[in-house]
Amino acid sequence: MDDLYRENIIDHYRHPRNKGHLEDPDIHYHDVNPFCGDEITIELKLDGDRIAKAVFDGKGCAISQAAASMLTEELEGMTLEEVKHLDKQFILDMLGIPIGPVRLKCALLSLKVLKAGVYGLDEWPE
Amino acid sequence: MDDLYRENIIDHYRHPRNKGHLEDPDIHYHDVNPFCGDEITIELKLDGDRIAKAVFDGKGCAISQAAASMLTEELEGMTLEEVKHLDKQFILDMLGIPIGPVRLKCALLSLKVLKAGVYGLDEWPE
Amino acid sequence: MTLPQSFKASAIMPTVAEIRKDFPILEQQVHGHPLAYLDSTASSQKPIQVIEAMNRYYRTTHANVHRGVHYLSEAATTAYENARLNIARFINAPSPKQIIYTRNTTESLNLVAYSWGRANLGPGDEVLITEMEHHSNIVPWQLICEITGATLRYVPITSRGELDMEALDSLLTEKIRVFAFTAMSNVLGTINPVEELVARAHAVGAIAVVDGAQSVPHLPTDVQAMDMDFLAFSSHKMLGPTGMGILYGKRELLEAMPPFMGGGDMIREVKMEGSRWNELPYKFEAGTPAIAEAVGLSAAVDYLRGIGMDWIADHERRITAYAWERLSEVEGLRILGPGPERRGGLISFVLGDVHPHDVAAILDMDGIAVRAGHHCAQPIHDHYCIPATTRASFYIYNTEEEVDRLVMALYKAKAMFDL
Amino acid sequence: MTLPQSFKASAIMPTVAEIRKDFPILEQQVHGHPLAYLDSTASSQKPIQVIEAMNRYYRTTHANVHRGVHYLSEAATTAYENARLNIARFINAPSPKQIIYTRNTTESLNLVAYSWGRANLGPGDEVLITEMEHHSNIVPWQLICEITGATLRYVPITSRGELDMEALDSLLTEKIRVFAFTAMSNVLGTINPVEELVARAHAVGAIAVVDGAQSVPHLPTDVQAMDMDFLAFSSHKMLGPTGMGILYGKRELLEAMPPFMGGGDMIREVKMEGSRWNELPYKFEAGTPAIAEAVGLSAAVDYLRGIGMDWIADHERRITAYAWERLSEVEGLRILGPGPERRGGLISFVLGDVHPHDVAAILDMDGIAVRAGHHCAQPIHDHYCIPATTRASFYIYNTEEEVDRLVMALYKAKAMFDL
Ligand SMILES: Cc1ncc(COP(=O)(O)O)c(C=O)c1O
Ligand SMILES: Cc1ncc(COP(=O)(O)O)c(C=O)c1O
Repeated sequence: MDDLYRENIIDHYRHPRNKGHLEDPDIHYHDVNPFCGDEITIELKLDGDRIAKAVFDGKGCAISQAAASMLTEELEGMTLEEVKHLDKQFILDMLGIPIGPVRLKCALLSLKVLKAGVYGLDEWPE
Repeated sequence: MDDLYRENIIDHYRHPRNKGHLEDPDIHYHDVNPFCGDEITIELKLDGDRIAKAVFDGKGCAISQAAASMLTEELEGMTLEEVKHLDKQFILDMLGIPIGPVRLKCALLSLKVLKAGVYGLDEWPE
Repeated sequence: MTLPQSFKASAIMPTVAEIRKDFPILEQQVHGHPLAYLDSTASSQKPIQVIEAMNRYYRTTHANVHRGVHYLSEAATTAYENARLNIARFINAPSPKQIIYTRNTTESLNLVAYSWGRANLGPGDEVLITEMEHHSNIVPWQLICEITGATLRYVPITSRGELDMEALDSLLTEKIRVFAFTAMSNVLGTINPVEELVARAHAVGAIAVVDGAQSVPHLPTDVQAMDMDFLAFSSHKMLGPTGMGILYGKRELLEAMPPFMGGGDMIREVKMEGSRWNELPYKFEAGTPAIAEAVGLSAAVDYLRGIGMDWIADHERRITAYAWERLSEVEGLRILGPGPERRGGLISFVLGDVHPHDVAAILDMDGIAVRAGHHCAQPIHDHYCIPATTRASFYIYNTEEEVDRLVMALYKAKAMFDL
Repeated sequence: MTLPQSFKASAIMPTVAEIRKDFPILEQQVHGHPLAYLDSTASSQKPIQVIEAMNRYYRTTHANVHRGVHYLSEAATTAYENARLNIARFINAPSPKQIIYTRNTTESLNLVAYSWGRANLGPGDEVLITEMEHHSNIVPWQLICEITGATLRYVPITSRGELDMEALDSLLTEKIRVFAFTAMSNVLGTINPVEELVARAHAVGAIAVVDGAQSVPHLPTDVQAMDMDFLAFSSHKMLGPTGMGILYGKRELLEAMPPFMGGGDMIREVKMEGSRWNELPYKFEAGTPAIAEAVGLSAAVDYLRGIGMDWIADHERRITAYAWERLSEVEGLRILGPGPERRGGLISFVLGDVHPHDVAAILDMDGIAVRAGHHCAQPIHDHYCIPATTRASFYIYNTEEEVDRLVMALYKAKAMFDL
């Protein structure tokens, strides 16, 4: 149990970083996990092909929301090319907890939304 | 095996009675057993509400064709009211052999066609 | 019709302890705790009598049905059709011909919407459903309204989580051709007044389609007494196997409907120029059916009958009342839907601002299986402006001790989220 | 992927005697004779490995899939999705997303006809099928042509019971939008040149829909090598349970198709105003699926893989060649379809003027199970101007000794009918 809800996950869930909206985002994408209804919106402000600012908004479980919060922290300064190479393992390492097959979709939702927004690939990251 | 194909069944199958068509039948009905494709046509010539002449035509197994042949022999002289009361047991007694649930439909096909022709009831006799 | 093993000898009231012996899966440990399976509304577990009936079928009886004259095929056909008769009797259908085998409730409802709907709906017509429907009783009607040009309307619910009967009155006009509603909500637990709703539909000349997915497993059902036009339910929610559902329909309605799918067994004659349909129920059963599953559902029906639907309804009322009381004591926990006296054996709730998935995941660590999510009923969640709920549901094998464990684990979840 | 018990240790070629030990039903006596099951084309028997996989699933793993976060639901979801992956690999599908679970071949073909057909067919378009199709690959196309105004055409067959390739050439015009054909006839036994037929369809811009009900259980299948657009097959004919079928489709075709049935799991969002579809394969899987059946089919696929599809095709060729020879010696017996070198493991025949039902009933008295009737393929019987045939079919567990018994019993039937 302690494994599943480590303190930093509860912390990101209770005190999300970069939550909100941008005035005039360059990239904006929203999606829903059809199996549970969790929602994530991601907005990016670019500086060339580099991410200047990343924010999210959403509703859902601690896993999906904490993952989105953590992800936005990682994104600042990344290039769009680098975003393409983010994968499932990146998210799992970031969360640092074991995740079963169903909740995996919660964990990956923000990355899915990010990739769909950045280069239109509407797929669960592998 | 002898039980299933008694001599009189083979005899009626090989030498069907009343097989053919009438010039100008009063009642004429055709149907198919959807589960096996057996076909029976029954034609009746009436004298008032009494059956003056009954013939059949058809294709199918020994059970369905012998039953039709035997049935036409029984019909002559019967009233249409009497036809209404003919049931499954009547056919089984007439054939005199045990019949499993699937081939029962073969045995009953001619009676079904007869009843549909006489009073429009499109049902397997009970 | 054999009674479940355990009760044959005694012929007295079953006890939950006896019943549990028939469910091998319940003996399991999950994350080091005994499994408390509180998710039967999603799918029930199966007693050994059902598992063994299918096992026996495959080991001794299997062949394709209907078209074979050999021994096994006749035996399989007999087993398959006897199952239909047994299921017909269970809901008091006038004839087994009115029992159509489908995959699940969802397919049963699609069959009605497509086949009856396409033949009977057009622009100007209205279809009435309710805000508390499962997606399976919403989406088929959305699709068929789009195809036919009919209009879809929803009966709203009251703050108590019951159908708004006054709103129903004004919605139920002569334009309504079909009123489709659930007999029991899988989120609110609300037991709807089926007889009255059917009568109101009939009063304006509409047919009544009843989603019995949650009622048939838990309450006595009499399609004739309730005068339903169609009733849909699933085997897997009533102790039977997956892959099997039932559509009951009134004879004259089924007779008049065009077929749904085309293929083997549903036709009387296939010529290259066209085909003639087979009689009921085969007209609606295309291709090789779920034979072993029919045998399994029949064994499930025997089992339910052996326990008695009245005992089942009573047991669930008792345990739900207890759970209601215990859950009401948990501060910050909000129960959706009507009070315990008007509901079936399930309770959906929200625990403060903890997301239901997190609640369910935390309960799971203590071996307690509950559902979390929108339970395929988004509109009712939209109504309450919540994305999801946690749902604990009860069936014949559940105990008050399991309810106690549920409550204890909820306190743990609260602590973890500083609630 | 576990190998069938019997072959794990040895890792040498299986023998039929070893295989038969896995099929408890074959040990049976019928009317005082050992059962000779020569009816696998209608439905195959199941090895204990398949029966036990489902048994185990219900005793240890069952819960509803996809929407649950508790232990059992995750375990059931994993089992269910691993089965999909295993089935995808068995036919070399690029991705498990392209494997849609249905009830049977019939539903798979209806899904394509309704969903792809409604979106892509209209007046002036033509649908091409063949004269040797099963009703399941005829009636759905008749229905969809009626709905859309498209025209249905049939490829005739030659006197040898093969597709008339010249006629095909002239029929395959640019008007043809879809060419649907069986990979193997369930009456003639004809194995059609799938790759060539697919290529010809593609050459005129049509899609190729392959009815694999008889090929997938008996021959190696590679959907990519053969470039099929859609492939339909049934679990119950390939050692798996009833109530389960598969539709494989090319990704871009499936993506572009509207859903077939509406309900739980096939939607992404349901609002009262309308719905958004889920991704593949869930878009086409409405309601609680046949979970145990997926697990069972996966075990069947393991079993087939363990034996090897090449061994199976070889074994059937051998036994069919033997049966062909023995049956050809029976005076007055006429075999339909091509010679043994071009056919799968079945032989349909007519015995003088004895009706096939009578033949089958007489064989049954000796414990020999064969099919009689039109085998849901009336047009091909109309072509030969016969109402029905008797069909003996062979699978992994059949022996030459059973063929000998078949021939002996046919002589008895001849005697009984004075032939
Ligand atoms: C060639 C062919 N197509 C389709 C089918 C239909 O299969 P099912 O009844 O499993 O839907 C069969 C089964 O007899 C068949 O042999
Ligand atoms: C009220 C209600 N209707 C319909 C369904 C759909 O049942 P199935 O998934 O078996 O088709 C359910 C199952 O969750 C339900 O609770």
